[in-house]
Amino acid sequence: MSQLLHADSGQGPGTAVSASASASASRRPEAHHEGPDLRQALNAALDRALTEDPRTLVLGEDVGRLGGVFRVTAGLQERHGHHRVFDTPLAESGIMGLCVGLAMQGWRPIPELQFDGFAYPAVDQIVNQLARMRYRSRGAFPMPVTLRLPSFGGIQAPEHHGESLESLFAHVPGLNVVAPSTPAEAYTLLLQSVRCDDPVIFLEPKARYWDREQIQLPPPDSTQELDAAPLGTSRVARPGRHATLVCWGSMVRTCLEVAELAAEDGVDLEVLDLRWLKPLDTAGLAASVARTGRAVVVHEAPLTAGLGAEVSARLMERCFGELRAPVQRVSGFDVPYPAGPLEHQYLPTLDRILLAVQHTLEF
Amino acid sequence: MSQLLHADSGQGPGTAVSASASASASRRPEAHHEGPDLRQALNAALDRALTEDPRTLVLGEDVGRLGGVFRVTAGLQERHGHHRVFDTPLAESGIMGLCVGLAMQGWRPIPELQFDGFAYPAVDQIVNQLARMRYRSRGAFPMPVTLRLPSFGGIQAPEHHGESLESLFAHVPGLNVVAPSTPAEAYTLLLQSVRCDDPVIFLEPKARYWDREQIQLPPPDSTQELDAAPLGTSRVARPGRHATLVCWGSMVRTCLEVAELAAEDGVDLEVLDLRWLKPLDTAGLAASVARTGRAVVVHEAPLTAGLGAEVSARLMERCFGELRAPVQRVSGFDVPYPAGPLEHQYLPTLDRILLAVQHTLEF
Amino acid sequence: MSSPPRDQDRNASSTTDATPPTHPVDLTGTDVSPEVLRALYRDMVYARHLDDEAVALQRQGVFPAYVPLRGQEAAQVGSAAAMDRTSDFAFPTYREMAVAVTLGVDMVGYMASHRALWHGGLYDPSRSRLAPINAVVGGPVPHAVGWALGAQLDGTPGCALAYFGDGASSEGDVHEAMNMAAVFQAPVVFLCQNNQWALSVPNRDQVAGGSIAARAAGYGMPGHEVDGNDVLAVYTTTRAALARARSGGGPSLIEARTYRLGPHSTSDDTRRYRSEDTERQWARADPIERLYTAMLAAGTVPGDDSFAAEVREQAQEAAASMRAGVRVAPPPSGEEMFTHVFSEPTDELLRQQRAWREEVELG
Amino acid sequence: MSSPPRDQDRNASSTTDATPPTHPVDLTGTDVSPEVLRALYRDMVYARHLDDEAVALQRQGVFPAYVPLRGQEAAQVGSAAAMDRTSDFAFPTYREMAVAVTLGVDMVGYMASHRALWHGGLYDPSRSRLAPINAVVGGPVPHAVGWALGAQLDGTPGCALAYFGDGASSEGDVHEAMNMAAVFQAPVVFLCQNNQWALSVPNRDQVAGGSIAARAAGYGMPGHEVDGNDVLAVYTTTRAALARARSGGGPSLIEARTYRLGPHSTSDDTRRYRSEDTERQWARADPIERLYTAMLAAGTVPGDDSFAAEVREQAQEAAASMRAGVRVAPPPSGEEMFTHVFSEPTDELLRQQRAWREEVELG
Ligand SMILES: Cc1ncc(C[n+]2csc(CCOP(=O)(O)OP(=O)(O)O)c2C)c(N)n1
Ligand SMILES: Cc1ncc(C[n+]2csc(CCOP(=O)(O)OP(=O)(O)O)c2C)c(N)n1
Ligand SMILES: [Mg+2]
Ligand SMILES: [Mg+2]
Repeated sequence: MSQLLHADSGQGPGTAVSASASASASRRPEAHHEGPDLRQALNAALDRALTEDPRTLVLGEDVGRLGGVFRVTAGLQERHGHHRVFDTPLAESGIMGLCVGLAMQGWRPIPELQFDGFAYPAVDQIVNQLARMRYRSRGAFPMPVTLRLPSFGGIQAPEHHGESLESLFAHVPGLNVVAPSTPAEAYTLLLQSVRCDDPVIFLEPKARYWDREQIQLPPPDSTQELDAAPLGTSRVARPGRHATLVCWGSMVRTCLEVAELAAEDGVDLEVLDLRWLKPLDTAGLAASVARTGRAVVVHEAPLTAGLGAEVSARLMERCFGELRAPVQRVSGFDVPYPAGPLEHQYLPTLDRILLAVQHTLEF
Repeated sequence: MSQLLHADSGQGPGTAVSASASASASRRPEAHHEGPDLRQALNAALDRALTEDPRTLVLGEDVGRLGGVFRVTAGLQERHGHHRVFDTPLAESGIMGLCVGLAMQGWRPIPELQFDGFAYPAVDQIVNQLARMRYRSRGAFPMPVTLRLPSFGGIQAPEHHGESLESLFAHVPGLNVVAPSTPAEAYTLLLQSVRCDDPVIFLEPKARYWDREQIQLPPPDSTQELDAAPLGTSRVARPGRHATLVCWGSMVRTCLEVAELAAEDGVDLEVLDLRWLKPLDTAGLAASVARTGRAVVVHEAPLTAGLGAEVSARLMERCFGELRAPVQRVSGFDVPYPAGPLEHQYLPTLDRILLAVQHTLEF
Repeated sequence: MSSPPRDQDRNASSTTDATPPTHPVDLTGTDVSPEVLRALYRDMVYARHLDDEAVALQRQGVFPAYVPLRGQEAAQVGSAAAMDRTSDFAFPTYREMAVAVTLGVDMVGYMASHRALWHGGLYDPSRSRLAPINAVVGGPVPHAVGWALGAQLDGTPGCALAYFGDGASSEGDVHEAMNMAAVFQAPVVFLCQNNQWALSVPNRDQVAGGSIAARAAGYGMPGHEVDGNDVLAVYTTTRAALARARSGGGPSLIEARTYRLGPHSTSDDTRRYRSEDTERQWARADPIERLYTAMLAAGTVPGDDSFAAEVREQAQEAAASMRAGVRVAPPPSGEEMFTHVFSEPTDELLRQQRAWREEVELG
Repeated sequence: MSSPPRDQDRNASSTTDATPPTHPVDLTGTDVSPEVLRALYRDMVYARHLDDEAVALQRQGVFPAYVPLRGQEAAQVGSAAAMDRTSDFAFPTYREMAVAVTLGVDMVGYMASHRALWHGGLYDPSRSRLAPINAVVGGPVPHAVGWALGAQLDGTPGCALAYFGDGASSEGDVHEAMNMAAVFQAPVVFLCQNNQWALSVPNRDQVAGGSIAARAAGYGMPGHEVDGNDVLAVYTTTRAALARARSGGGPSLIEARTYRLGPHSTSDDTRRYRSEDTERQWARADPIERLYTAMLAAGTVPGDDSFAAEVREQAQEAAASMRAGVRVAPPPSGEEMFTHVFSEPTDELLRQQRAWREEVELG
């Protein structure tokens, strides 16, 4: 299948630096011109969370009057008041510390940190405090805090605006970590996270903020049950027989594109959207590989000690006999996230993923 | 080999809360009554580093007059002056930021953060600044900074004093990460780190601080070449034929003890001390597994997204055909590091490692 | 070298300029009732006995380590006694045992942290109005602000009391917390015990400008420096600050100037960094003596020493009962490592728990 | 609800109380030479033109985004002009383009950051005396302290100039840096441009107490509030602070009160959070006009506007040459992703680089 390598050359994942990016997504499997985009889905989920539970709060830098730099929280302050939706000073560690204290008071804060790279200053409060206050207090202080973090790269942004922190957070006992891939997924997973009584790190695929999907978002006062799989369940985004592409967040669309291309060559790829990175759906992973016998895991984060390693290790532990080839990893390189034109040489491209698929199939 | 499971029950790794801990280590393979302990080896290496390069600096909380809470920097201020060895205010992020600035001025700082868990407040300066200042400046500002971090557990200490951060740091492009296991190793690796022109996170196995080794430490003004393998090379701490135990830091002694016990049952285990966790010695790992066909990786950190996953993934990638059993991981559980009596139920025990060896051999 | 770090020109034996205040507490015209004064006295004496007992328990090997508060009884008891125990909430560090005494915390549960049974302690933090023991210097201070903000949002009259030390004042979290509190006008009182030492580092090398209270002005909030060995002064100052906060007047900062008479912890050796002379001088500023002398003079207690004798006896009983309790306190079951991580355990955690159980049963 | 977060009672259209200072710069009795005054004027005009050009380049799609400094020319030029360019060193944020102009930084290299060619910019930071562009709010401030401490240790006369904003003043790093600088008496000047906004958040919700300069007293260092739109005031204040630092007098803090006339970045929409009225009022406080009017009146420049015309022409040329340069500036080779990570590439990185090369050649 070597001709696959050229099928899509030059067309990496779209750069979604402006709201018009979805226009260039017409050839993409999950692209739609109509329906809400991922930001609107998140906004609707927040609106519903604020409506259904008076203990929820939305806070962070510029989330109030501005509605967030990506407008995910737009209109929420007007609708729910300055007490429920408010701006904080510019202090990430303080914001997360504030949330720990609010949760000890019985509130359910939904903080936003403005970009992935600016979660680092808050790591101490997240790891040493938020993740273990329940444990430290032997259950006296649950921490129902959902940290929203615009994440991953692909939008030609400045330094520290294209980072992938899932591996860091997934390693921390006491945290849940999730990364949605589509508007519908974003809506459901965010509500599920907010309703969870434990901390959730919610990684928003910022390069997919402008992706649209033809769905109907429930009104904020909807009392309809959420049609959600249990926390920690993965999703077969595309069934297939020859190999499994394991992915999450922004990379799900990329992997679906890869699968389309591969299909043109008669290669039938399964795309497994992990969604939850902690807890990780070992059973789902094992079931998929039991069907396909081969797996390629794709992520934007650097290779070494990335979450792909965990996926690979679990697959070896669970499916040693079934694996017909070693699990391949396609990831960012072990270099700091680069600027503009180098971004798409750093990120997994369709070509690089296809090459790994080829290696796997030819093994 | 099920009888192995009981051979050492009740004897976990020693609790080295006081300087007398080495006394209880008499039955241990690398235990000695004479010769310098690991702290003295580190102290000698720092003394030599300060002597041989006038641009080196030792700084941190309580490293000056007190000589550090473990006395690793004892006497250095007297010998090298208050300019070269000094106390800082209690501010981990600031300390690491200070070091970035000092390095931009051509200094070679050797900061200490007092305990593993107190590196979290400094993660932003380490990840967003220290690790990428060379990259950001395209080589204009190399960052020869060696961060000493007393690490890992096993000494019945308070919360945040038993953490393993190697996976977090190994994931960060631009950092080197190393964890010595014996006094001789500590001496050599610390000098190697300080001489390296890039940042090194130096994880000191605090539970092994009191381990002694019959070696002669060179005087501080020694000009003798360091007898050191290139940066990033692992070490076969014990050759063996039946399976490889992969480990680093405190767990090396534990694995050597396991190997002794297994040998009593005729099982010949190789113990591979990785030493460098970034760069990871893939070639050394592959060579060992080529000999043994089986591997168990052992670490104190929680399982999920721990560095064991990276070791496992690399072994699958490099040795798929040679692996006669899936790589096993024996690690801390996915729970916050617990207090006192639970510590040795959390840490990999001889029994748990032996059980994994048994599983591997019986696979 | 133009102007070296201050370390250099420091004389190791002259580390503090403050003259210890040895005069009796001034009871003239106080509105504080004799009952309250006697209670303050009693709590200080209890704390002294419990503190001594804890040091003894460490020497006898029951506690791996302990952090004595001797000398700081007035600062802790005076501030905690000012709390409204139905609505307020205190956020301690690791040294606030006398706060716990004042709040009536179960001492066996409190000492469980030092006995290394459970890091946060085994008392009920909600009922006690005392957050779990927190070992991250500066870390809990933003929690207090979040808790206070939560009370404000709820419209309840609760105030938060945030304890921290002179060393902690250097941490970024303390600054972020104070700025946020003042921006939000949150009902929180920042209570700094300046005991002149952060482990081995004196104020001079820690607190630029020399006054922590003076920092308050920069946030537009009141800052009070108070004789921290005068329990009445601490009590009335804290009472006023809490009243102010409760009535919507916003946060304030109190710096209680005191002295840590003992070592930083039982593993510490103060000879390495300060003179016994100063220690002896400060011993003469004993807050317990200073109150008792005044009460005797004012007739608050009978002139025959019977009150002191009675309190001493009760305190000895309390200490003995603490000793008896901690000696027999059972270590928590290893199951607890797993049960407090999440509100509902994940599949992976259950798997690990099962594995742990099997190993325990085998071992 | 007793006392809500301040957000609530805030009127969206009245966000700043300060009256914009529109009076001409006062040149009476100044010791600043006419040459220097004209140079200050020239640098401000250059910066204005380059700024406008950069905004245009963003509109035309050449830059993905840009952060205009319009309105802050005096604060930046005045402070940078006070530096000794042979020995001092400046630490910028992302908005200090006029500082770069003043220091003679190659503008094509500077704009390379906004062109998204290389995050830190492609100018030579060592020769330019300007650290790489830093996008972490507050992050570079401790570097300045470290650099200054390094100069002090070296006995060289260098001073560091640390730029940061009103929003940054909330970050823990800024506090840690100021405290450390004052403890070490390091030769650093903290230059805060209070442009009244941190993205959408006004001083009122950011800076408790309302004055950043007032924070200096808490560290025992001088704090100066200066009219940030008066280039002469900024220049002389900075010059004095640098002279003080150079002669061993320690650090100081300058708060230059100014106003960000443009949007936070080209992606921002100020209508969402502030009134155009205030913007218009501040536009009348144009620092360039204010100097020019004064120079005209004082005869520092000819009365016929020829000087302004000449400078305008040169500035237009500079802008045009920047435009020409950035348009043709080649993107760095992907090789550079790998070559700047370490001083010597690791085997693993070389492997990844080879893989990347092969993929590029295939693709
Ligand atoms: C973030 C952090 N850094 C370092 C430490 C180690 N440490 C424990 S106590 C201490 C000194 C604290 O001094 P201070 O704040 O004055 O409180 P005190 O011990 O005098 O009560 C240090 C450095 C810690 N616990 N947390
Ligand atoms: C640590 C961090 N948090 C958040 C951001 C996102 N961010 C970029 S600029 C900005 C506002 C900064 O305001 P200020 O310090 O006043 O500087 P100004 O933009 O006004 O020049 C924010 C929130 C960041 N870059 N870094
Ligand atoms: Mg102290
Ligand atoms: Mg600003």
